[in-house]
Amino acid sequence: MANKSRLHIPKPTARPGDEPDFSYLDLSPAGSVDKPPVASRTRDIEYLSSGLVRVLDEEHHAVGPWNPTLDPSALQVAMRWMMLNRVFDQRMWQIQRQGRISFYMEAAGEEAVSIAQGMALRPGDMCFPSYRNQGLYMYRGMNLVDMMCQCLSNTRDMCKGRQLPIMYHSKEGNVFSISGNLATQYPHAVGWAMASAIKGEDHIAASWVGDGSTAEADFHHALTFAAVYQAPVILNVVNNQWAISTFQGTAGGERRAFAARGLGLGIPGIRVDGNDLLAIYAVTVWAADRARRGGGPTLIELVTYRGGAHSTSDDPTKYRPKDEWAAFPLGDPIERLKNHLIVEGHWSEDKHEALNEELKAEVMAAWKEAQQYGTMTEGPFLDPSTMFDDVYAEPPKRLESQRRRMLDLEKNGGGI
Amino acid sequence: MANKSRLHIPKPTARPGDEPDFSYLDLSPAGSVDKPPVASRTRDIEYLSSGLVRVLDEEHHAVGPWNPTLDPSALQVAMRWMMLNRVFDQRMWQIQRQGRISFYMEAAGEEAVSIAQGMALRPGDMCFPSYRNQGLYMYRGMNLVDMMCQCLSNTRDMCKGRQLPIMYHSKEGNVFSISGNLATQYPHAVGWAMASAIKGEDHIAASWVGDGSTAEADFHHALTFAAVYQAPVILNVVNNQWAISTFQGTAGGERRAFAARGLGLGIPGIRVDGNDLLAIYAVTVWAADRARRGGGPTLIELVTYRGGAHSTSDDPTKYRPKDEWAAFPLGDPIERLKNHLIVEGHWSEDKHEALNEELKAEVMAAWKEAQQYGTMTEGPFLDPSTMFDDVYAEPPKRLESQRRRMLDLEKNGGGI
Amino acid sequence: MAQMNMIEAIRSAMDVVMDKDPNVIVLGQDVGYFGGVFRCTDGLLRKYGDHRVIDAPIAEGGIVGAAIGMGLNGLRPVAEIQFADYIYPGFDQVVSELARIRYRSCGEFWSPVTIRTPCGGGIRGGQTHSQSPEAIFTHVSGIKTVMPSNPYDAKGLLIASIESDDPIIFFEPKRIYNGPFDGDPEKPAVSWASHPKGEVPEGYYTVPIGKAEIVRPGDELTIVTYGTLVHVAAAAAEAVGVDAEVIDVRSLSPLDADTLIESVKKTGRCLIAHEATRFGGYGAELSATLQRECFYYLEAPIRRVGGWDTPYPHAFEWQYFPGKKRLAAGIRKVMETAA
Amino acid sequence: MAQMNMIEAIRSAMDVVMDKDPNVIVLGQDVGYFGGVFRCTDGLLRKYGDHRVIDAPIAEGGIVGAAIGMGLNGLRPVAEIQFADYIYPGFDQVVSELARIRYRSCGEFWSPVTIRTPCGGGIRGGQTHSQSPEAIFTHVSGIKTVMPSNPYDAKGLLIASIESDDPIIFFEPKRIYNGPFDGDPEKPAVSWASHPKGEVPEGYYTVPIGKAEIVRPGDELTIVTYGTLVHVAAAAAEAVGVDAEVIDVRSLSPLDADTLIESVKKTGRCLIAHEATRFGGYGAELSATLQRECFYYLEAPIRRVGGWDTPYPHAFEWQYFPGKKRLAAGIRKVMETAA
Ligand SMILES: Cc1ncc(C[n+]2csc(CCOP(=O)(O)OP(=O)(O)O)c2C)c(N)n1
Ligand SMILES: Cc1ncc(C[n+]2csc(CCOP(=O)(O)OP(=O)(O)O)c2C)c(N)n1
Ligand SMILES: [Mg+2]
Ligand SMILES: [Mg+2]
Repeated sequence: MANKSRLHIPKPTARPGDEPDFSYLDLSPAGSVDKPPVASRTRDIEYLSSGLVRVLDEEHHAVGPWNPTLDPSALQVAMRWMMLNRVFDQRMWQIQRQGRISFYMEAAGEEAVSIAQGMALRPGDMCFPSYRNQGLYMYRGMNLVDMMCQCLSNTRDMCKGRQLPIMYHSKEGNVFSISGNLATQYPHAVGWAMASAIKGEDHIAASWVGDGSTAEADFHHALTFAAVYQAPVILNVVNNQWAISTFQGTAGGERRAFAARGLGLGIPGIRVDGNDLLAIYAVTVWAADRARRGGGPTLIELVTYRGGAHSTSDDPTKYRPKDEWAAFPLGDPIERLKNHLIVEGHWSEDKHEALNEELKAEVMAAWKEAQQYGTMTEGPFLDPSTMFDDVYAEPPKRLESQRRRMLDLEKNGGGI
Repeated sequence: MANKSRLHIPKPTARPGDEPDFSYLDLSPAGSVDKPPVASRTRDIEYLSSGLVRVLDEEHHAVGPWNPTLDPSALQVAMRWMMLNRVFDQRMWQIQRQGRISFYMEAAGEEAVSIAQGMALRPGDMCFPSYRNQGLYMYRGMNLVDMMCQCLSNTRDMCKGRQLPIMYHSKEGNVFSISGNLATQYPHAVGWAMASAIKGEDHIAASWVGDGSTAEADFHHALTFAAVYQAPVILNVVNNQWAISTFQGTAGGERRAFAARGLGLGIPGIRVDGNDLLAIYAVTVWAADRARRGGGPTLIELVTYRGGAHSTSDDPTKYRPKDEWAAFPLGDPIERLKNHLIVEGHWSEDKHEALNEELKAEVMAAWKEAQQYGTMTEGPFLDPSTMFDDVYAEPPKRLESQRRRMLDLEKNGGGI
Repeated sequence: MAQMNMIEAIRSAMDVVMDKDPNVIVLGQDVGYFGGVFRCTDGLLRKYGDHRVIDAPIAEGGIVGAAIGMGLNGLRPVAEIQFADYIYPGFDQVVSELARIRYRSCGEFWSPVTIRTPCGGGIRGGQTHSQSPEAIFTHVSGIKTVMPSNPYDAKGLLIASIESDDPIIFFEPKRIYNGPFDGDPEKPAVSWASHPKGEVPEGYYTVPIGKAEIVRPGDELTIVTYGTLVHVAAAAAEAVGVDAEVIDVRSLSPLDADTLIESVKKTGRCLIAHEATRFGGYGAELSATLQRECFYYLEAPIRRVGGWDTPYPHAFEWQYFPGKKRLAAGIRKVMETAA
Repeated sequence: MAQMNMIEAIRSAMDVVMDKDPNVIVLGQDVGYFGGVFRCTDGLLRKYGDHRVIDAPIAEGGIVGAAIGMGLNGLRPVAEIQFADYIYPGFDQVVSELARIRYRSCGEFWSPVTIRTPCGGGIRGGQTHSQSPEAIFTHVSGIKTVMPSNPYDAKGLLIASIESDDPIIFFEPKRIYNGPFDGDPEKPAVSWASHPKGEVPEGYYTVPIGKAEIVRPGDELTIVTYGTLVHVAAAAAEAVGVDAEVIDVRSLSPLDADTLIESVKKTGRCLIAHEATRFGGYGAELSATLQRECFYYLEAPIRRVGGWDTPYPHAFEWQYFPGKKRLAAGIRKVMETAA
């Protein structure tokens, strides 16, 4: 402790030019964190918020009490989804770079979050994702062509050109619509879960925010309401170490893990290896089970790394070492599951490579198809006057007259 | 744990007609909580957030490591301030009931908070109080006549008739202006403290909110910023068990003490007997010392009871047992200090009674004087056109013309 | 028919819809056991239970956010914000979410939340218990804004609001909860019993959103107003002795421009009055629309009377409040001007 | 004199004031090491250190709240809100605190915070990176609202804002950060180098708050506008071939009504244009004021052109944006009408 009051300015361990340094991360070996009964009291399971639940060990074996012992076939399916997520992102990123869509955000390095949690939830459960959960939409049935059409704002765009690329929504898949404003979905999830309990249904809700977004008011609102009403909800913090240019310490992560944020309200927290699909699956099943049995909310912190840029508008080489991802001690979720399946004898490098090519082809085929519904430069084009739809269920008259004026103006330059 | 998800509705242990029941309160005996060095790491002093720091024991002796061993004379002075706070409130309450001021809020049962913390802070430290901290204004030099004139909105009103009664401010005393919007002062305190550190000064800031107000966004903003920048600030939660008609459980206090709210951010929390002036003084000095030495923020929960109605607009018999205060296990702060001084031989019932009468007279005299500056019904009256002052440092022209129109209208009913 | 004040009418609206539709739930600060600081939800908890009448933490953003989530899951939440001045902490959820979910999801997701909140001054509430922030909400596409001026409309509009699939901010002018108010605080309080709109059916009915009402027909001047000032305007017109047509806008957005335009075309003169701060207030929108549509009919400039462009001061609320005197002066100004 | 774009001019303003006054500090998301997502604070951290250029957590309410506290302790904070669309989570601190502290404490306490925030569309940002919420702030007594339309004004007004003891919301129309824009997205981008207002002194100067500027004198019609639309309006007038007087309001509150009134009295016709949603927009205030003051001079109704009353759609921003074509149509309408 210094001898006078001072302003502490959180600083990441490495900036461009520095050696990556993840020594600040508390890691526990795979299998070392106990798995308590779902019915445990919060105060008895505080250790879950400071340890790190991991299943895959250094030798790629699945070990310890949290091992969900999933079928190899289920893991192969999971593998496929994670790879698809990555291949899709890579393709879309290129497409943005070619100027064919206006914007994109990738989930590189975080694919296990969406896929493992998608697997652990039931179809009737409702998801309130962040913009980096595209894997959830995929896993819950949205097809690639639809996703691409959204990014293209074309005639098949589910958002009718209204939203930025990646801001999907899926009523059918029970995945909510993405907002531009960070963390606003968090209290929605809690309210949805409260309604589920009010109606006596056993569906639960889940939501995701990034480490940076935990500073927003809605994070607090959601935790408070979840704790007060013991809402059946899973609140996930995807700690990928970075917001845009600021690291997780700027969001208050320097002294205590994000998993501990709900403890003061009596919400149990679990810190999990966010690149270990098995561990994520296991803790999510645990939390879902707890919620469904009336045990209330759980906060899960998924420790991972944002492998790519924040978005296509960002250049991370300006603020972090180029090779930081490679040095991240929890590795890459796809590599880790691949190695596990290989050591267990259920996968091979060849199969992996073949699957990768197959997925690339699938994505390319989807892209071909998607473009038939229109691109930014070539038709068919959406009717711009659809922009006046859905502002209201029962629109005011002035919107109709504005629509007419717009059409008029498009046609002959008259009227205002 | 139930077998299906369900909505939990927090319920107070007693409603009107029920026996008061404070069994939910975790109490530790006086002297039983260790006092750690100020330089301790947050993780080593988590116990402070669940225990209850108390100095005055059942026999009215001051015991244990937190005993600040204050001079009897200092305690007599403290006694006087607490009693003055109470006598003042009682008088003003009556005055409101007589319709001579529009509104009032009393601090009955919570006087130790303002007085003990006022004593523990230095004059250069800045206070951001809630509306129940009138004792702070008193202790920091505001005179009774000024306070009464504020409540009267008369010609000597520091607020020039703009603010509800009790919404004081004191630049000279370093006590900020009261806002109607709950908890907004919390981030101000943090920003003020950050500025102090930026300027290299060793003044600290302190702020107060109620248990109910912890649910507001600004509570979270303040904690986050305080933790991130290690601002030299003391954040106090006055847990007087009730918001308006909802009890502290509706704010999330059922499972864990409010003192624990900052632990997830690495902010140490201390839970203290809010009716024990010695204990409050001691923990505040500890936290102030820590802040001044660069140790950053501390969250203090003061466990007390709102002895009176929420405000003169409220009728607590509608929602809680009439005799709940009498059953509150931590008693009355004035009684407790009185008994302590008596057993230590520094006070007597007679002296107490005499002081009480003296204070009543002082308050009555102040009231007489205050009325000379005007009442709601009798002049002198403030010039209403002052309402156009201080909206801006450099007001837009339209305000001047509105002022003229208003005066014109008052005079001869012309112009708009 | 029953006699109701505005509080009773509002309570009755919630009661009627809750009885009819089990998905309607109420949440807010002190709305449950206590029945609301203005008693608008009194008795509802006992009748409908604590899963449908929910005491909320003091977090307006959380209340709106959770209500949105409930609405997404099939409920029809009625959220109370204790004072309109306290809606600001929930502003982001209102503007960025409640108003926008239907649009951004092309109608796949929407949440039919009604936010009830008491507004306006005249109860010595000082600057944070007196505001009328309606203008801020009328500018936001995707939400509707309603403000009744009497018990009959309050009940009918509230039922319509709760049943509407659009999100609605329902402002309740608290000065007239207990009786109409002509702007003179010195006069003894009047109850709704003597007012025709204090007659309120016990059962179900609606007043359509988007319809203004001519509360006093007249030929010489149109006064466009809403909330408490409807009563003040009528009294001021009476006092000045002008044959004014007083229109209660009721639904600020959507606005029933036709009714207003027709009247102004007829009278050729228009005064707009509201309690909110004038600069950038809702009256500006009314004025802009009416001057454009009625330009060739206007015999004098449209004028606005509003609260001064200052916060609402506690001790000087009657100097701040645009009362009878100020409205009368406004009327005279609009009438005096030669065409 | 130097050539600067608006980003450089804004950065230069902060640099100049920070150099002059050690109490000026900058805080916001990504403003420090990174230099801001629009690069407006680039280099300031290196020059002034991490106690004066502070990367903040992602909590707009916290940023405004902490800035207020700093201001109360003698600093002069310049807070950046990354997009104007994200100011809503901090709305309560702006309206209930920043705007009101001086008033409620009768001048004993005040906090001279300047909030800088990029607004407006035209960069394919979709509905939450394109909003122009200025009207909401102009209605709030106690704060001032400024929006420059070029580098010279941006620097001079920002310095004046930071030095002002009043709290100011400083909107930066991001579409013209890099160059003026006449409303035609098909045309190649133009840089500020070719524009007279791209000439910006390196050192200290101010442009006074509360003064509009006639950017193009004319006799037939007054176009009142601000921000990006200043350039669009000038181009539209050119295209239509009308001798329009284009006025850049610059300071929305306080409003320099005199300059506007004088012009409208002279031309007898007025078009108001802004990018924000029209209903309840700031244009309504302009229209209401101008019709009242210029009633007897007006030869045609005042018209407003604005964004449609919908959210700002990503793919149709050029249909949403009130571009040259829409302004031209507006001009024609105002001109056509017989007096
Ligand atoms: C209310 C609000 N403030 C600021 C932003 C701008 N913004 C978009 S993403 C982002 C960083 C978020 O970081 P994090 O929560 O860690 O999520 P990640 O991108 O790492 O997944 C910021 C500041 C925003 N979208 N909304
Ligand atoms: C933003 C806001 N929401 C609601 C209110 C209305 N209100 C005033 S005091 C109060 C209860 C506060 O309870 P608590 O924080 O426990 O403080 P206490 O009165 O017990 O000291 C409420 C709901 C308010 N003033 N501001
Ligand atoms: Mg992140
Ligand atoms: Mg309380």
